[in-house]
Amino acid sequence: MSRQPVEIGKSNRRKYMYEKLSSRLFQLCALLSVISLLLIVGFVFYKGSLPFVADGYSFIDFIFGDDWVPSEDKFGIFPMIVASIFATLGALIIGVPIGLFTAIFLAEIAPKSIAKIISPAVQLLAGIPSVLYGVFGLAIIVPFLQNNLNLAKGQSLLAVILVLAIMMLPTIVTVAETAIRAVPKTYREGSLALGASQIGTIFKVVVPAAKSGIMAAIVLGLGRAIGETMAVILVAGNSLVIPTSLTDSVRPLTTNIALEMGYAFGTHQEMLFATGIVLFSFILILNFVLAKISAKGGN
Amino acid sequence: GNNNQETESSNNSSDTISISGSTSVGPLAEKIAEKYMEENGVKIEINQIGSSAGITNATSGVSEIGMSSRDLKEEEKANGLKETIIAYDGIVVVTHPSNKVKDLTIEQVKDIFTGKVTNWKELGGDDMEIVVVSREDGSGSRDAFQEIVGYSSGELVRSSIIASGNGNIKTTVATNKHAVGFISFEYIDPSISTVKINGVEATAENVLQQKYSLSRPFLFVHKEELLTDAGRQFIDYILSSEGQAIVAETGAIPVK
Amino acid sequence: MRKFKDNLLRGFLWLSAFLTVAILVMIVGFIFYKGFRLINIDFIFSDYSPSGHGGIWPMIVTTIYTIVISLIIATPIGIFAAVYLQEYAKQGRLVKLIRFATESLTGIPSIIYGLFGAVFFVTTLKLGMSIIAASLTLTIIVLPVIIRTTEESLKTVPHSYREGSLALGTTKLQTLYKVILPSAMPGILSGIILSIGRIVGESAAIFLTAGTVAAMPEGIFSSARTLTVHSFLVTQESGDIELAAAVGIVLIVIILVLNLSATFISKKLNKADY
Amino acid sequence: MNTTVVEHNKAGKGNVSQMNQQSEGTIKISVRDLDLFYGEKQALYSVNLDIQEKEVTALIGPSGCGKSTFLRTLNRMNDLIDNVKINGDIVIDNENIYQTNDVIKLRTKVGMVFQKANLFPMSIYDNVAYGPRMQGIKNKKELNSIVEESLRGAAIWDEVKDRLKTSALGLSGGQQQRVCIARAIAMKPEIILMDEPTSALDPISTLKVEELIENMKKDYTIVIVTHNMQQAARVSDKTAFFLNGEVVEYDETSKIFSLPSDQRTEDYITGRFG
Amino acid sequence: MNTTVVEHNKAGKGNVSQMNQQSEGTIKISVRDLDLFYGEKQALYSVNLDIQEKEVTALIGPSGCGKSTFLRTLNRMNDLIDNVKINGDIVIDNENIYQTNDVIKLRTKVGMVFQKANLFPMSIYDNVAYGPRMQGIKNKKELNSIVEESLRGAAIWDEVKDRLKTSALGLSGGQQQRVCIARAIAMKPEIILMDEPTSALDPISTLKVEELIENMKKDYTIVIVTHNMQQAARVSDKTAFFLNGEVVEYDETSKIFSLPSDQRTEDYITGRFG
Ligand SMILES: Nc1ncnc2c1ncn2[C@@H]1O[C@H](COP(=O)(O)OP(=O)(O)OP(=O)(O)O)[C@@H](O)[C@H]1O
Ligand SMILES: Nc1ncnc2c1ncn2[C@@H]1O[C@H](COP(=O)(O)OP(=O)(O)OP(=O)(O)O)[C@@H](O)[C@H]1O
Ligand SMILES: [Mg+2]
Ligand SMILES: [Mg+2]
Ligand SMILES: O=P([O-])([O-])[O-]
Repeated sequence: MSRQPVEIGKSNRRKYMYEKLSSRLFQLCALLSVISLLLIVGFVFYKGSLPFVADGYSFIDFIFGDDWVPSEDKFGIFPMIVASIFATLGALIIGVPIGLFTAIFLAEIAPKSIAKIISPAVQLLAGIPSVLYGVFGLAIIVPFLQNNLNLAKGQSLLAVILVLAIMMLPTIVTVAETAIRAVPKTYREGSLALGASQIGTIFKVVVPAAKSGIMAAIVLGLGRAIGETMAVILVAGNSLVIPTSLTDSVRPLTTNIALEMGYAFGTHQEMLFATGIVLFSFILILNFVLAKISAKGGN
Repeated sequence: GNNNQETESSNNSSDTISISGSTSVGPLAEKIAEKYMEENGVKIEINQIGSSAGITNATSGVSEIGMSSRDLKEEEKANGLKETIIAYDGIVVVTHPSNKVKDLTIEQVKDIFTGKVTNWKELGGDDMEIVVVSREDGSGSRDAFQEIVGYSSGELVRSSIIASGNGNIKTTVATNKHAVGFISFEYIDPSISTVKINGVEATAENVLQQKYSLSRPFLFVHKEELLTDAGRQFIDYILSSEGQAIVAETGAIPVK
Repeated sequence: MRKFKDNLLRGFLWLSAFLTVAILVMIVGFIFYKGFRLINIDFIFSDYSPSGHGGIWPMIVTTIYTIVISLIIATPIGIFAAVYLQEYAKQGRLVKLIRFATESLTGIPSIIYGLFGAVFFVTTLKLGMSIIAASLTLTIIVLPVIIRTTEESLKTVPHSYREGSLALGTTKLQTLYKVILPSAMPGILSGIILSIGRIVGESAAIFLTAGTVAAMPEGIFSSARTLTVHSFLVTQESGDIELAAAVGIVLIVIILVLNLSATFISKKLNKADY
Repeated sequence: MNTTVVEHNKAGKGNVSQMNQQSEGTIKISVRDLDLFYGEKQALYSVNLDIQEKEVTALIGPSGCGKSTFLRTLNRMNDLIDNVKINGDIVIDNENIYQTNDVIKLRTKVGMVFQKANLFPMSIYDNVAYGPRMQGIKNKKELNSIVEESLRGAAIWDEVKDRLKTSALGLSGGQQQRVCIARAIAMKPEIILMDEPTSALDPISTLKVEELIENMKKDYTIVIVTHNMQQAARVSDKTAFFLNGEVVEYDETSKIFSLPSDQRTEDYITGRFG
Repeated sequence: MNTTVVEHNKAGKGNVSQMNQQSEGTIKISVRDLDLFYGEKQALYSVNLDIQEKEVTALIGPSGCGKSTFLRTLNRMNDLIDNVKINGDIVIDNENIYQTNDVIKLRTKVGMVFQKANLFPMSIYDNVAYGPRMQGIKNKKELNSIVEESLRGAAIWDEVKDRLKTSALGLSGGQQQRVCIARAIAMKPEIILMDEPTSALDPISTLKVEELIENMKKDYTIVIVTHNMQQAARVSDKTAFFLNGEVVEYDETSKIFSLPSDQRTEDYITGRFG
């Protein structure tokens, strides 16, 4: 019996060519996105490291200094780091549960007719420019805090947390809802048939099964909130103090960049890029922690 | 054909003047340009992206003319930029309309912004905390304000609110009865109340008569080799009496 | 006790949904309340004028330009990249790393993307301040969103579909666009809708790359001002919240139309919507 | 051929002597005039059936005749489907299950094993402990013993005892099905519903499950849907033959397989070997 | 009991006369020394098997013995799984299928029906037309006739002819399985692999599929995995008994079921009725 290797059939040759081409194309796209993303990181890192590499500024002073007076060559971002940590954690603590619970509500509990109205409405919320969130914050939230907490100014860490939490809601709800809806029906049936309650089923089976998508929701929601600074500028107060209470006005790292970039020049501008590096590391750590938490939650 | 040509040439050709820079100068420049375009059929693109970005663009050639609301830094001048003062801008101290304090001395203003005075009652107002609102470091208004009032960025009271534009200061002050800040003349409206300095009202007239000291220049900057004839003609137009009349209309102060 | 816990959780679910809806209503209500007085045919369809309020038609056109161009570029690249990561690449360290990097980049403030775009697209690639430079910058901003949401929805497509198709002598590519992508459509769609939101909501990255020229753009190489940049500028510089809100109303309507058409198109693509 | 099988059955179980249905034992489930509609479409027509305690009742019939639908009415799993309308009564232990609000209690009492193994994406242990935990059992020792006992009961303990903490989805189809049974047993239900529990299994696993059913009969009332005539003949005491949503015949299994009184039953049973 | 079944088979098929395997007919598939590893774990051990053209070959054996794995090597579906390593040769029509790059041609020639019906979320028509379309057939008439012919071939035409354009997922399990077969036939393959194609079916559907297999034998070479001994006995000409990844015995079906030469085969077959 002859066992020769076989030529590819003529009619299929073109298919294999397409196959090869397309897989190259897909790879290229993945690379393209990675490259453009790396370019940005490279760009930020290059610009941001200049003051420390070329001009002899101390990185330690930069991180732990608490004076930020660019016109006097003082660049310390410690208060901003603290503010960023508090603001982000606060927003996560408020925004994630509300967002996830809303997603669960829409996917599992709400009558179809209601979900059909709310879901697109929430998606709509994702499209409102952050400036308007900021204006809303400034016109409604800030005076509300000011009057009800008896403060001299409502621009505060708390206002930032509220605005950020509101801004991450649409993304979290939309992505998480999609993920929860994708959980196979058999899981729900299996659980309910064991006499588990609807709520028990949701929290013990459905949500864990949608874990990966829920993580994506949190990461993307957080990204949206951190990435869009315009709203925060309006309600943070942007004071350069280390916050000791929720009512202190603060300047998170992102705001610092957006606030001063328009007028920054030379070292000042490079220091704003350096702020970007710190922010980037901060986000890396945060995502890493989130990934770890979710991995733990799975077991 | 015609349409295509225009599209291709929108960046650098002689019939479009591209200007970018300060968001404070921008509105004024836009208004003058609107009139100028009507009269001369030239196309002028104005981008309000901040003084530094404008200066950078003028240096790199992305724009023909840069707008700045602050003076050029030494390094920037070293790049061969030339500056033209096209107008002056008055700066006014503003408070919440309910605030009883309507007149301050320069000293008092300084005490407020450096945190020596922290309660309005020390200035003859109600017994309430003062909330200072300032612009961001690098802002032209802030540079000028600090220089004239006589304090440095390092002395600015730490807990002051930093707002990123005239509009933001105005909104912040208008919604907080504790607040005090400063804005350009052009943005004065009934939502806030203006404060006299040393008894002098903040008006263009008083600035011109040098009775009111809080003002700063608006600049156009360019590189000689990048400036087109059309660009030069536009600068000349602004400086002409016709152009300066528009400056006055907008609430800014004409260069004499 | 268990009943109590169940009821407590159920209460939270209702409460959260209620809060979300309340916030939604408050924000949209605020925008409409502040802005509706300025809305009229003239405001929407006439040219902008720096003296007096003028219309916002040029900004509407510019906004639509940026959305369309960014999506035309970002959607295929994002989906293909996700397809590569999920269907082609060996699931290993590298893929994990890429994924981690993509995620982390979602958190970079858009102003930094804007600066990057200003240096790279505007100056280095000599595109000038233009709609195309802004759209390319926006493309990079929304890529992670599209990649991640597409990946998640690819994960939920049953393995048996892939097997079933390949066993019929089809190529991976055929399987992909005939079976896998259509099944993944809901997730991809929500990614696109979120991207529209991000594009529309963006201001910092756009004004550094497209500029703020308030005239009707002649083409994609023109410098121009989007609606959001407009509302940003009026908020920041003149503090005219009514105008900013009026622009917001127009934006909300545009987004509504876009979201609905995205849903419609995806249903069409998905021919039979089973 | 037909006769051969029944002969075997008779010999194996010797329950030919039970001649009259409903004449002895306690009635555990009583179904009266049950109609079920999916939207407009009627799937069950006036079903009447009394199911004896601690017996095995088999439901047979061609595909789409309503066996699964009927089975799911017994623990109200049909509640999960939109637009299902039910008329008639189902009484379990003197309680009309469609007049109670406590579906949870009902489902705790009436366990179910699905046709396709549907283990959760958790460890084997967690799968089996799921139900008891939901009942509020937290004690480690107690859980351990429930899990072991249930897995033993489902004749799968030896195969999995060393990998209790690994994912249940890594098991073979047959193993998964038995873990599903263990999961149901762990609830200590009184009634167990099984929807074609062995259709995915090899003969050895099938045999094990059948032995299991035989053993469980001592403690549980079992209702089983099967396509396998021999299986019905081997394991069940009573058999109901469904056709187009109606119960055509319901009687002692031995009777159904030897002397069906309805021509359609006979056609169906002999059709198997046509 | 055992004998009874084989008697039936003998009577039904009358192929007792074929005594020597490989002595007549053409060999369609020739498997030599096939080892297969999932990562470290070996799943097939030196499998040797010659499969005759236009015959039905049944693969039987306990769960996890490697039947599916073996079946999937014949159309290289194992390529989809990471870390699979294969040694040995499989020659189909004188072509070594592991030395060709043209998997598409191979899979077009070797159709497959899976254990779980895996129809795509499209209409019935689109499911069946899927393969031909992917082969480039666009002509409406041609497609229509292929679809009708295939559905008729799979004995499902009458049941679905009025709802060809509705979702295939709305069909009952048995109907879905037959549409899967139709989908495979539509490709006009030469060999059809079936992995427990009737395990989810009721007797009538099973019977229909078995009749189908009987008919298809005229045109196709069929390899079928089944857990159902009777089915193997009824439909196949040759039977291979797998155990722990090895072929323990391979012979005429009649021989395997009446006079297995290996003790383990006998144990397995009789174990069914233990
Ligand atoms: N969710 C549903 N919506 C509408 N019709 C349904 C639904 N579920 C089942 N049906 C229909 O109800 C009838 C009975 O279905 P059921 O699943 O009870 O059949 P079955 O006897 O279990 O069949 P099989 O042996 O194939 O599992 C069928 O005609 C089926 O198409
Ligand atoms: N993807 C895989 N990775 C690792 N091991 C696998 C994989 N698929 C199958 N196996 C193992 O290979 C062996 C053979 O599996 P296979 O699916 O071929 O069995 P089978 O005879 O078809 O069983 P069944 O009758 O239960 O379908 C089993 O031990 C199984 O656990
Ligand atoms: Mg069923
Ligand atoms: Mg198998
Ligand atoms: O925005 P300014 O630079 O004019 O303060």
